[in-house]
Amino acid sequence: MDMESRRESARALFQSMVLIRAFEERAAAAQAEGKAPGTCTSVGQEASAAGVVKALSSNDLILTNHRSAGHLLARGADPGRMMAEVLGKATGYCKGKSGTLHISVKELGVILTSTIVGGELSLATGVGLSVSMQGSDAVVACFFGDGAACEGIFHESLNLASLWNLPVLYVCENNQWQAFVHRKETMLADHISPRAASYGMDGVTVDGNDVEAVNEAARVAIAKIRETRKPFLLETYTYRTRGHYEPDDQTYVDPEELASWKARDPIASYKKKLLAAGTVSEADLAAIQREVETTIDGAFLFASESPYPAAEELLTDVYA
Amino acid sequence: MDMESRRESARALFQSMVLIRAFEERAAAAQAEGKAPGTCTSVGQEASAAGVVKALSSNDLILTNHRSAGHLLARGADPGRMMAEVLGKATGYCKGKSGTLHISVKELGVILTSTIVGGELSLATGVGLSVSMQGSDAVVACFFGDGAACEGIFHESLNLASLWNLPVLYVCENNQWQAFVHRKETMLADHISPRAASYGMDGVTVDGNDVEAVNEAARVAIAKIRETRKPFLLETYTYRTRGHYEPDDQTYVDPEELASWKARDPIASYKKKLLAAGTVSEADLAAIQREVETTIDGAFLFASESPYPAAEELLTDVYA
Amino acid sequence: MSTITAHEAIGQALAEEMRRDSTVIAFGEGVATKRHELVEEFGRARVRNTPLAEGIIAGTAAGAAATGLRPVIDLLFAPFICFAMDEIVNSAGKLRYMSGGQFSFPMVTLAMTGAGWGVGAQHNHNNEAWFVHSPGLKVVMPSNPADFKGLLKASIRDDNPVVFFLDIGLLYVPGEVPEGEHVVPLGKAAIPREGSDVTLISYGKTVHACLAAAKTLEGEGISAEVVDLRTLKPLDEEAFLASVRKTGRAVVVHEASRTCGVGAEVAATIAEKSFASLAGPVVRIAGPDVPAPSSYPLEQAFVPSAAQIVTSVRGLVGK
Amino acid sequence: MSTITAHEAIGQALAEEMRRDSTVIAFGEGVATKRHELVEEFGRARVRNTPLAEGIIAGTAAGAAATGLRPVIDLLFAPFICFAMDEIVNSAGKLRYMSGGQFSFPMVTLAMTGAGWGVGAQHNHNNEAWFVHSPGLKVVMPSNPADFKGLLKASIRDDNPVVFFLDIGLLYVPGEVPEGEHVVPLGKAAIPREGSDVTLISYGKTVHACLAAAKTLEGEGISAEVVDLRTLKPLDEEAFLASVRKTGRAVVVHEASRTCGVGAEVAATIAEKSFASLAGPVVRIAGPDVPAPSSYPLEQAFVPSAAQIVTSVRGLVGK
Ligand SMILES: Cc1ncc(C[n+]2csc(CCOP(=O)(O)OP(=O)(O)O)c2C)c(N)n1
Ligand SMILES: Cc1ncc(C[n+]2csc(CCOP(=O)(O)OP(=O)(O)O)c2C)c(N)n1
Ligand SMILES: [Mg+2]
Ligand SMILES: [Mg+2]
Repeated sequence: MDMESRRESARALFQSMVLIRAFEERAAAAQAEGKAPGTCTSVGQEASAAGVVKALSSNDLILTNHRSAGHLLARGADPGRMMAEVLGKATGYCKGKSGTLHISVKELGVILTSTIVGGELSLATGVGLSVSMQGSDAVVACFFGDGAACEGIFHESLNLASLWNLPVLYVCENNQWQAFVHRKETMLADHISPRAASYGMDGVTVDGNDVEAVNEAARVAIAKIRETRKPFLLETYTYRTRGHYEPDDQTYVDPEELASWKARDPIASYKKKLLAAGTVSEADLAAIQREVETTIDGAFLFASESPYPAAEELLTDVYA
Repeated sequence: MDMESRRESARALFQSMVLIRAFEERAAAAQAEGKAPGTCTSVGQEASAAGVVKALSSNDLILTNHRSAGHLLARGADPGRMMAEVLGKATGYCKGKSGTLHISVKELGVILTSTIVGGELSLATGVGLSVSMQGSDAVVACFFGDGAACEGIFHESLNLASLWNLPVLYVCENNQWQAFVHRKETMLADHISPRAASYGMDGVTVDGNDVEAVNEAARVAIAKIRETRKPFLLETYTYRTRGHYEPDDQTYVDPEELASWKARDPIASYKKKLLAAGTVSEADLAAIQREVETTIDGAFLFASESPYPAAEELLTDVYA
Repeated sequence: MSTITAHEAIGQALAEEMRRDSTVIAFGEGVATKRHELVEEFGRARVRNTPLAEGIIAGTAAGAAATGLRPVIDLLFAPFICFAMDEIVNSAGKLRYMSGGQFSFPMVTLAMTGAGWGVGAQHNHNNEAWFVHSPGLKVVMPSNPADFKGLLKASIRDDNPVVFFLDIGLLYVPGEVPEGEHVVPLGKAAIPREGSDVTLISYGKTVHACLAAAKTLEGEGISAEVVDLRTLKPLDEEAFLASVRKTGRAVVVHEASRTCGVGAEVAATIAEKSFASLAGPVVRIAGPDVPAPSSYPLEQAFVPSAAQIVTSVRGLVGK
Repeated sequence: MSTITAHEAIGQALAEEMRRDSTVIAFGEGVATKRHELVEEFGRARVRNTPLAEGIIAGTAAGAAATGLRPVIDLLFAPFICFAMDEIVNSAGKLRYMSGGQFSFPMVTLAMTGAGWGVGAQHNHNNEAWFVHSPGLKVVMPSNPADFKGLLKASIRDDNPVVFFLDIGLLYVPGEVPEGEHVVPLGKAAIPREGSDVTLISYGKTVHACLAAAKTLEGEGISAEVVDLRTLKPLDEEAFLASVRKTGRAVVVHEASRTCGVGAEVAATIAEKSFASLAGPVVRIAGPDVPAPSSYPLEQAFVPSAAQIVTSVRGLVGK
């Protein structure tokens, strides 16, 4: 990569993470002010979303879960329509019927978002099968948590994808938490990626707080999938630094552990790295930050002023 | 082991296998003659049942599945009451309400037999938890097939048992078939035992057609469980040489593969080995065989002459 | 017309629909083994055996359905659907609505159930009411080979998730089936016998008990109309309400357990929407609220019989 | 008596029963985190967090219940039970029968449901009718803090598998709860209000809509009796039949979808067993047959209201 494209890529990754952070913190603040229902944020994990999604091509598909704002925004979803969905408004991507936890945007290829933990794993094989039978070269990225990796459907999904050569990039965002249960209370090993071996699949763990490392690991994995049409398990090892669902006082969290991960904040670290390397200037980054703030202000205004769905909507979209 | 106890043990293992074979072939023949409903036999796999069950102590517990006659008989279940259950008679171990596929015998510690593939895996952790909380040193042997190892509950069960230090001996009888689907059509790897690593558990594969090897491997595994109170995965690699469920013409089976496994029949092989080593005499073995035939004749007669359950039984045993 | 079993009728429907539409695929535990004629015609990509894992079978179907394929999956016996409830109910049934209509799930789930095989409640559990009670699904349960074919073809063409129950006692009984294009629309009941004194409403195997009962009753001067629901969701209310408005009496019959079964819905609908026409209580004859036993005589006693229906109707008509 | 929320009443019931019987244990995703006072009193062996895996949580409970423990498990939201259907329905519900009575399954499964949280159909799905329709289970759904406590204590003591639904809209509403030993027997409905013109039958949150409607109706000179079913299986038929025999009119109300809901069973039972007393149709007011939406106004519109009940009763009574 030459300097200019490196700078472009860095800007995009940084902008994406900042946008995700700003969007989620605004949604959380709105909840605290009584202006929005609860929501799940991915604060602390932005590098995972931005790094992986930016490695995908536009015809690739994404399945995600309750903690999806990052994947959607990195993919280019409109923050206004997303915020409207969070608020249950008619202008939301799902007409307010989803609310915050299962936003799908079909036109962007972010499909079948589900808040059933493991739902995305159960559906990804079918999407992979469609893609593969249609002869498309698309890759299906399936995001899930360390909790989902405890569900039986994880086992079933990876086994089938491997057996049938389905082009699925499994991305386990191991954020150390399963709602109010620490990951260590749910499994003996620290990592999920070695489980890929049970299915004859390749698996790799990457530092989920280093956006460039994630991006690079995802690129390698995606290239491999395109070449071999076989699935791949990528684990992004990271940490959820806000609560599980707003509001959440996090009294169940070990403060030292939390502090140690906050010290490794993906946005702050990346900023430091970029400035140190001189890739981007401080002014540049500040401009991105300001632009994002403006975007989010606009998004929240749009969402707040949007109408709720009409009462008749209660009964529509049930059957095709 | 001295010569006499070796002889005793050999006789017991041989007798057990011969009894299982005779029982199942009689049940199958009765089906063919229209005297019994269908049944699942484990012909060709007797070494797995006899080898493992004979390694257990009397306070250990067993969970098994639809292919359970071997485990029950090796544990000392009465062939008459078992055959009565196969025929749906009131004298059966479950009063005819189970029929052939889910015979439990609580007084022998063979409990919660289920024909839902994976059912035994879902229940074994709870039994392990009881045993462990009661401070008993019992081990819970959980028999399941290679098919059950494809169900998500396999993953959930092994993970929890490992995490909670439950004394479960997982016995995967890998018989190369999942009803009418060859195991090779369901997974990339040949073996199940390496999957134990995903859960931080030990796993071992043993030749499931060699009854002494199975017995020895089970003894080692059980001793380890008693010592560490941790679960263990033992895979007995074998082959189901009869059909999945009587009647079954096995047209879907590769005749060469079938023939090659029949040539390794666990009973014939063991007989040859014992005679070659001079552990037991030909006459001895023939006597065992004759005795078993008499037992099975008696069992079938008992079952045939037993009454069906009374009509009122339809409504009993629903609630405690 | 040819005389074939329901099992064969299903094979015919599958083959015809796969020929007609290249997006139709079929998979499940043993589908390729049991339907090898489909493998021969359509190849191993469209007709597949799967690992033993109902959850991912159904999930794969839902994911594929939402992205351009029309999967037909075989989950074997109805109790095994327990391992696929999330995928069928929470995904296929709800994600259209939750996404504001962005996705549709044209998929068919086959499952056998009912008495006749003598293997007990973990194979025999008439749980169709669960799916009738779940939003976004359709539910079908035919009573004869022609309907097996025609309803399956309609189900495959439907853009919604259909749970299609095969009453095992009907699968190998032959009947007349039209060759080629024979599509029975979902949501339409049949009236296999007309009558004026009482309406017998049923589906699946017990339709035949109703028909037998109607015959016996005819000999006693009682004229019974028989309604075969065929589709359980959407229910053809108009069909059975019209019949009850005519006869003034209703007996609802099914093998599934009584409590909260489909018969409860039918009886409650009658009690609400055709109350004024009723000359007597709405009677339900259903399986007892117990797991299905294996033992042959108990298994048979579980199933509503023509004799029970006759006795009930006599009481109702006051003869 | 003290005034506490249903959430606290549940904690009280758990603590009292765990104190009383050392075989009572509790586990689930976050149980030890959320009920840390139980961890402190009873230790980490009896109160456990689990991996995120509903199937094995329920299976472990069933296996433990059959071998001497009395587990209470928390599956969080009712739709997540989809991952535990096999263990609850096929194992806990059937293995007693299938084994000829050799095992029993004293276990309680907790699950929240209902409108009030605004997160849509994958969290909010009133699927209690599935379990009412499944053999061998008991099903409970309380309407007030005292019953939450008393019914949970009875459920824990019961030797059968109980599925215990927590209507989320009720969990943080305070009410009077007796201290200590307060056990409400399973299978007994309550009559929180007596009346003579019409019977309103309900359970869970909509009991309060019925009570509010009854108050409004009183002002119009219509006397409504309210039956709170409390236990959905076994259903206290005698209680609501006796009431309907007295009033001659019945309106059945619940938030769960109408089709094949518990209301269908209640209405069908009335139409069959107290037909002669009926002065008019048996009316059902229930959630629509659609997935629960997230958006606040839609979510509210999903739930039966007192106003709807009032309008219905006016029509029924002919005023
Ligand atoms: C099947 C199911 N069980 C439980 C929940 C409740 N729940 C929502 S998110 C969550 C934690 C998920 O953990 P993980 O998969 O690691 O994802 P994370 O939230 O950490 O991103 C839980 C338990 C659910 N939505 N679905
Ligand atoms: C959940 C479930 N799915 C499918 C079946 C039907 N079935 C019964 S046995 C069997 C094959 C099981 O294979 P495996 O676990 O390897 O055991 P084996 O029969 O080979 O001993 C199948 C598919 C079932 N009983 N339960
Ligand atoms: Mg997590
Ligand atoms: Mg096998």
